[in-house]
Amino acid sequence: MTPAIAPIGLGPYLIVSAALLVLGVFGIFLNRKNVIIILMSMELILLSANLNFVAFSSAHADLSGQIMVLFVLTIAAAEAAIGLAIVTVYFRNRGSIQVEDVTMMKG
Amino acid sequence: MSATSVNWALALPEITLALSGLIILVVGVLQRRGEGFFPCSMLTVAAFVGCGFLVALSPDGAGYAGTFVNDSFARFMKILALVGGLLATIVTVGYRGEDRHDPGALPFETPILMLFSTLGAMIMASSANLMTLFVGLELSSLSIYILCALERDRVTSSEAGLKYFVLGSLASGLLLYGMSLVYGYAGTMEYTGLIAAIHASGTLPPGLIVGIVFVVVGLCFKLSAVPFHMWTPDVYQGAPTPVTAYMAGAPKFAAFALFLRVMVGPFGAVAPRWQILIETVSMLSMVYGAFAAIPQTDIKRLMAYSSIGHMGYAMMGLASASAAGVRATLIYLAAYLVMNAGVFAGIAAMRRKGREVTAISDLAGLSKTDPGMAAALAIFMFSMVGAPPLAGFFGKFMVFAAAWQAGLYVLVVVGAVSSIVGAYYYLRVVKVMYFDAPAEGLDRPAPSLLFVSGGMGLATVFFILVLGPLMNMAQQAALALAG
Amino acid sequence: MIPQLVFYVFATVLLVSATMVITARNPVHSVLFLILAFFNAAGLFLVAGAEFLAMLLVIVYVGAVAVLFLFVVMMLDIDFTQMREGFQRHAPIGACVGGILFVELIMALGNWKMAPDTGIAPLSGAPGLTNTAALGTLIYTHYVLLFQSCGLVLLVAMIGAIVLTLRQTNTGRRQDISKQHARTREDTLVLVDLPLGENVLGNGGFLRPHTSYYENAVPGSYGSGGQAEADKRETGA
Amino acid sequence: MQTDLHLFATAILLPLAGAVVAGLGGRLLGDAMAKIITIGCMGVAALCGVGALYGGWSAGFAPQTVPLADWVNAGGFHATWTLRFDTLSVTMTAMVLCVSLLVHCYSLGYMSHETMPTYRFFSYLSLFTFAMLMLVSSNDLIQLFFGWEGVGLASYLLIGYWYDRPSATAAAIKAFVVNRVADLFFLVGIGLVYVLFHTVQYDQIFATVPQVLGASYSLFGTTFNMMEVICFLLFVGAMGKSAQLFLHTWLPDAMEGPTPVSALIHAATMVTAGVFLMARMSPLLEFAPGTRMFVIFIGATTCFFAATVGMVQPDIKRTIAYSTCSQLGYMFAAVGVGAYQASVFHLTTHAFFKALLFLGAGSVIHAVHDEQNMFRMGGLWKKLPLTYAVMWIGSLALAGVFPFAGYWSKDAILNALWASGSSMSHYAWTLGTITAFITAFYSWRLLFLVFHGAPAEEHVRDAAHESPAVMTVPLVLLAIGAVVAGVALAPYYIGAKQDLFWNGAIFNAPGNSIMETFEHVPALIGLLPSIAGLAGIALAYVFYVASPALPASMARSFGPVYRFLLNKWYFDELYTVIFVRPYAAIARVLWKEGDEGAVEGLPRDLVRATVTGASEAVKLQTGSIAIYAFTMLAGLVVLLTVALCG
Repeated sequence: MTPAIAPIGLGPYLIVSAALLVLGVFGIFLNRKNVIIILMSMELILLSANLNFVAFSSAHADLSGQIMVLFVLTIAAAEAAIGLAIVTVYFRNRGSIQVEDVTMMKG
Repeated sequence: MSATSVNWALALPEITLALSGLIILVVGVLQRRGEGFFPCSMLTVAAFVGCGFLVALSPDGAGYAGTFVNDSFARFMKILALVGGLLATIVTVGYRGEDRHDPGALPFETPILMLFSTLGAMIMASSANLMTLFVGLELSSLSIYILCALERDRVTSSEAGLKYFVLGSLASGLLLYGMSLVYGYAGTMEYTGLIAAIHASGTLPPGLIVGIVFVVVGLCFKLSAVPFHMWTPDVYQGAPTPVTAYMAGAPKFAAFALFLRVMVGPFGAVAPRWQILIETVSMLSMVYGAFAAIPQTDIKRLMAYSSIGHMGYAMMGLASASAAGVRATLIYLAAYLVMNAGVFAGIAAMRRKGREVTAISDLAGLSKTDPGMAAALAIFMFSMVGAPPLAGFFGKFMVFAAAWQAGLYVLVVVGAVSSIVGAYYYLRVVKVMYFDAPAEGLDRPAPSLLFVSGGMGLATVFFILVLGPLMNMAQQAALALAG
Repeated sequence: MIPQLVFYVFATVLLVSATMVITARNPVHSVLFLILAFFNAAGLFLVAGAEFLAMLLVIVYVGAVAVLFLFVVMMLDIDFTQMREGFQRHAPIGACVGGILFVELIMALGNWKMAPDTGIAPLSGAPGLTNTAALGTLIYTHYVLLFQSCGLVLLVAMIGAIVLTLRQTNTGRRQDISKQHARTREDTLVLVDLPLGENVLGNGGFLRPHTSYYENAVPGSYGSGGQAEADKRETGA
Repeated sequence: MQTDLHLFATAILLPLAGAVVAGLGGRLLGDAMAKIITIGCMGVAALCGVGALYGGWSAGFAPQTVPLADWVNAGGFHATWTLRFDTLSVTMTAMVLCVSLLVHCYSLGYMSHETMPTYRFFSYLSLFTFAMLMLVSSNDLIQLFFGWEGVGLASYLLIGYWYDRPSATAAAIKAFVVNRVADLFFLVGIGLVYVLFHTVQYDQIFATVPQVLGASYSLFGTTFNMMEVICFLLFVGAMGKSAQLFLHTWLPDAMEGPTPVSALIHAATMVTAGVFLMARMSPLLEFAPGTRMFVIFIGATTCFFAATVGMVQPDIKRTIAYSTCSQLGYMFAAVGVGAYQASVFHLTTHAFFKALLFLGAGSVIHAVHDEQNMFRMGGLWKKLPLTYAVMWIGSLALAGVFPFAGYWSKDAILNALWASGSSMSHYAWTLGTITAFITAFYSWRLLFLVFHGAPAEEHVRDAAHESPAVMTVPLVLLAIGAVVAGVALAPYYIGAKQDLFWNGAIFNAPGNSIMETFEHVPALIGLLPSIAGLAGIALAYVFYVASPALPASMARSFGPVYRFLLNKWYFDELYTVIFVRPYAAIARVLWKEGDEGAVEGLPRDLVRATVTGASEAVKLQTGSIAIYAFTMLAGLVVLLTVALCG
C-alpha cells in the first residue's frame, strides 16, 4: 500500500509544521497586545504537532498517529475552554487582558 | 486485536477512582449551596484511601493493547501521588474552614478537581505509550490550571492561573511536537516499540534527538527545573495555599514518574546523549533554587524556590541513569512528599484574625505563641537542609551517592555547595520563629492542619524507621524500570 | 502534479494566515485568520489521507473552538483602539532565538530518516474499511481507556468553565419550606395597643415591618440590604 | 564479659532517654522533675560507664561489638547500629560521662537565676552528651558521622541558648556554618573511603588497608595517593570540629553560650571529636606521611597562634577558650608524629583541668554577676577562697607543672616531637616549648588579674560571694582529677603497660617506634618545658603583681604587635581579603571595609555577598509572561544545540 503522501513526500510537511511551530512560538513571546492572541498561538503549536502526526501516520501507514490527533483535538478543545474561562475571570478582576499588565507578582 | 489484550483488572484503581469522582460530583451538586464542600472532601479522602488499597493489591502486567502497564515502579509512584493528593485534600479542609456563606471560599469542586488531577497522575505513572502519557498529563494539568484560578475574586489567584495555563500549554505543545518526531522516527508510540527501534538503528538521527530534547523540555517544565521554572514562584504565590500544596506534590511525582519511565526505558539505550542535558538542568536548578530563595519575604515564594532546588537534587538520581539512581530519586521523592505536605499544612494554618498571611515575618516568635507548630516547621526546615537523621538527609545522601557512583563528580560538588547555601535560608525561617520578637499571635490552626503537620513531623523524624521497607520497595521499583 | 499543487496552495495560505493571526491588529481579525488557517490545515490533512480528521478539524475547531474565541473576544468588551501596538521590546533577540530554532529544526528534519524495520506491524484497520470506520474500530477496542480518559478531560473542562465563570445571583425567590414551618407568630406579628384611630394614618393605615416582607421571611436572600435601607428611610427611623 | 557490654550500651543510651523525656515532657513534668531525670540518667550512665571501663580493664580490653539494631539493609548497602567496645571508646565514654555529670550538677547552681524554665537546657546537655557518645562508640563511619552531626546540632542549640541575645544567635550560626564547611570535606572523605574500600566499617577498612596502599586518584590531571587524599579530607573535617587554624573562628565566639556549655564543649565533647577521629583512624593515617606532616604543621601553628592571642584577651572565658585551641594544637602535633597514645592521654588530662578552669571561671562570673572582663575584676581571692584554690590547681595543671596532670601529657608530647627527628617536628617542638612559656604566662595573668591586685570597682568585689555547694563540689572533684589523673594514668596510656592497655585500639605502623623513643630524649630537652612554664609564671608575676603599670606601657611601645594579637592575627580580616574581595568584584559589589566590630569573619561576609548576588538573580523574575516564555525558548534552543552538537 503506497502512502497517500507519496507524491509530495514527508519533507514539505515537516517544514510546514516547523514553520507553524516557530510562528506559534513567536506569537507567544513577541506580542504585547492581548492574552487571547497567546491562546491562539497555542492552537497553532498544537496544529503543527497534529500536522506532523498526520504526515507520519500516512508515511508509516500506521493509524495510531491519527488516533493521537483525535485525542489531541479533544484535549485542545478542553484546553481552549479552560483558557478562555481563566481569561474571563482575569478580565473581571483586572479589567484588562493586556499581556504587559499580567505582572502583579514578580521577584 | 483480541479481547484478551484488554486486561480490565489492571486499571481497576484508576477506573474506581474515576467512578468515585463522578459519584462525588453528583453528591456535591445535590447539596445545598456552600454545604457540599465538607461531604465531598470526606468522600474524596475515602476514595483516595480506597484507591490506595486497590493500587497496593493490583497485579503486575501490561494491558489495553500496549497502552497501559502496571509494575512495582508504577505502584510506587501511584502511592506517592495518592498520598500527596490525600494530604492536600486534608489541608484543603482545614484551610477552607466551616464558613458556609463566605462567597470567596473554595467551592466543593476543589477536592473533585484534585481527585481528577491525581487520576491523571496515576495514568501517567502507568503509561506504556506516548499517548497515555499525553492524555494523563493533560488530565492532570488541566485540573491544576482550574485549581490555581479557583479563588476567582482574588486577582493574584487568577493571574497565577493565567500564567500557569499559558506557559503550561506552551510546554505541552512542545512536548507534543517532540512526541510527534519520536513517533515519526519509530513508527509507533509504544515504549517497547521505541526500545526496539532505537536498538535496531544503533545511531541516533538528528530528528530523533530533536524529538527527545522537546520531550525533555516539556517534562522539565512540569518539574519546574531551571530554565523552565519561571512560572513556579508566581504560581505558587498566587494559587490558593492548599492548591500550592497539591502542586508541589502529586504532579511533581507524576512528572518524575514519566521522566524516569521515558528516559530510563525507551531512551535508556542512548543515555550518554541526554545525560549531559539532565545534568545541566539539575545543576542549574540546584544553584538557582538556592540563591534566588535568599531575598524572598513571602513563605510561599520561598517554598517555590525551594521546590526548584529539590527537583534539581532529585534529578541527580535521574542523571546517573542507573538503577541506583532511580532508587535514589524515589527515596528522595518520598522524603520530599513528607516534608512538603507538612510545611504547607503549616503555611495553610497561617491566619491572623481570619485573614491569610504569608510573609515570613508573620512567623516571628511562633515558638512562643504556638510551640508545637513552630517545632514541626523547624523539623521540616532542618530536614530540607538535609540534617541527619531527618527524612531529607536520606534522600540527599542517596542521590549524592548515586551520582558519585555514576562518576558525576561535578554534579555532586555543585549539589553540596548549593545545599550549604540553601541551609542559610531554611535556617533563617527557624531563626525568625525562634529568635525574633514575637509578632501578634496567629489564629488557632484547624484540627486537620494540626493533624497533617504533626503527622508529617513525626514521619520526618522517624523516617529512619521506615527506611528499610521503603528502600526495598524502591529497589524493586528501580529494577522493574531499569532491569 | 495535482496533489503537489494542492499541497503548496494549502500550505502557503496556511502559513500566511498563521502569520496574520499573530500580527493582525484587531483580535477579531486574528480569530478569522485562525479559522482560515484551520480550513487549510484540514486541506493538508485531506492530502495526507486523513479524511475523518480533516472533517473533525473543520467541525470541532471552526465550528466550536474558533467560535468560542470569537465569542470571548466580543464579550470581554475590549477597547481595541487602546491596545498597544507592535512587538515586545526584546523582539530582535527573540526573533534571533526563534530563527536559530527554525534553522536547527530544518537542518534536523530536512533529511528525515526512519527507524529500520523492527518487525512491529503497523496498526491499520481491516482491509476495505474506510478511514473513519478504521479509526472508530480502534478507538473502541485498542484505545478505549484513553478514549474514556479524554472524556474525563472534557468533564474537567466543563467543571472548570462552570466553577470559574458561573456567578450565582441571589435574585430568585424560592420557598424555604422548613423556615415556613418553623416560623411562629412572635417572629412576624407585633401587637400594639393603640387607642382607636390614633397614629395609624401616618403608616398608611397599618404597621409595616421594618424591612421588606420577603427579607423578613428569608434573610439574606434578596441580594442586598438595599431594601431594608429604603424601608428605614421611608419610615424615618 | 557480657555484663560489661550491657553496662556499656546502657551508659550510651541513658543520656538519650534523659534528653527525650526532659525535652519532650519537660513542660508536663515541671522543671525540677526534668532536672532530676536528666541528672539521674546521667549519674546512672556515668556509673555504668565507669563500670564498663572497670570490666573492660579487668578483661584486658578485648575489642568487641554490641549490635543494637539493624538499620538499613537494601541493595548493596548494609548498615547496622552497632557499638564498638575497645579501649579507646570505653575510656572516652567514661571520661565524657564523668565530666558531663559534673557539668550537669554544676548547671543546677549556675542556671538557678534563670527566669525561664531550664528543662530545655538540661535536655540539650544530655542530647549533646549522647551525640558525643554515639560518635565515640561508633563502629562505622556513617554512625560516626551521625554523632558528628548530632554534636554540631546540639552545639548550635546550646550556643544559641540565650536566643534573646543577638550575639549568641550569631555565634551559634557561625559555629554551625563553619562546621558545615568542614563537614563537607569530611563527607567527601567518607565517600572516598567507600569508593576505595567498598565498606565503611572500621574493622573491614583497617583489614583492607594493605591491599589498597598503591591506589591513586586523578583530579585535574594530577595524580594523588588515594590514602593521602582520604586522610587529608578526614583531617579537614577534624580541623573544623577541633577548631584548628583556619577553621578556628567559631570557637571564641561560642563563648556566648552559658558557661557550663563552654566547659562541656571544651573539655569532654565537640572539640575532642577531631582528636578522637584521628586516633580512631590511626591505621589509615600511619600510611599517609604527607598528610601527617601537614597535621604537625597545622597543630603546632595553632598551638602557638592561639596562645599568643590568649595572652592579650581581656575576657576571662575567651582567654580559656584560646588556651583550649592551643592545647588541641599540641594533640594534633602529637598525632602528626604518630604518638596517638600521647595525644589521647593529653586529651584525657586536658578534659579534667579544662573543665575545672571553665567551671571555675563560671563560678567567678556567677559571683560577680555576669561580668566577664578581667580588668574589671581583681582582689577576689578572699571572697572566693575555694574557687581561687581550684583555679590555681587548674592553672598548674595547664601550665604543666610537676606533678599535676598536664605535666605528664604535655611533656610526653613535646618529647615525642623532639624524638621524631624530622625538621617539621622540630619546628613543632620549638613552637610548643615557646607556647608552654606563653601558656603559663596567660594562666597566671588570669589568676593575678582576677584574684589579686586592687579591684577596679570596689562594690563588685564586695558583692561577690562563693558559689553554692552544687557548684563547688564538682569543682573539688575535678580538681582532684586535675592533680592525680596524670600520675595515675600515665603508666597505662603512655608508659610501660601501654601495649596491654590499648590492646590494638590504636595502631602504630611497624616502623613507628615513637612511643618508645620519646622516653629517651636528653634530660635538658625534657626539662625545658617545665623551665619555660616556671619562667612564664615569673613573668606574669612581674607584669601583673610587682609592677602593674608595665603591661600598659608595653602595649603602648609595642603597639603594632599588641594590636596584631588583640585582633587575633587579623584572621577575620584576612578571610575578607582572600575570599570575599574577588567574589565582590565579580558581583560588582564594592565591599567596604567596615569598622572593627562589623568585620565578623568569613561566614557572615560570604553570606552577605551571596545575598547581594541573589537579589540580582531574582531580578530575572520580572513577572512578564513573555519573558518567561522567552526564557523557556532560550533554554530549549540551548539544550537543542548542546544535544545536536554533543
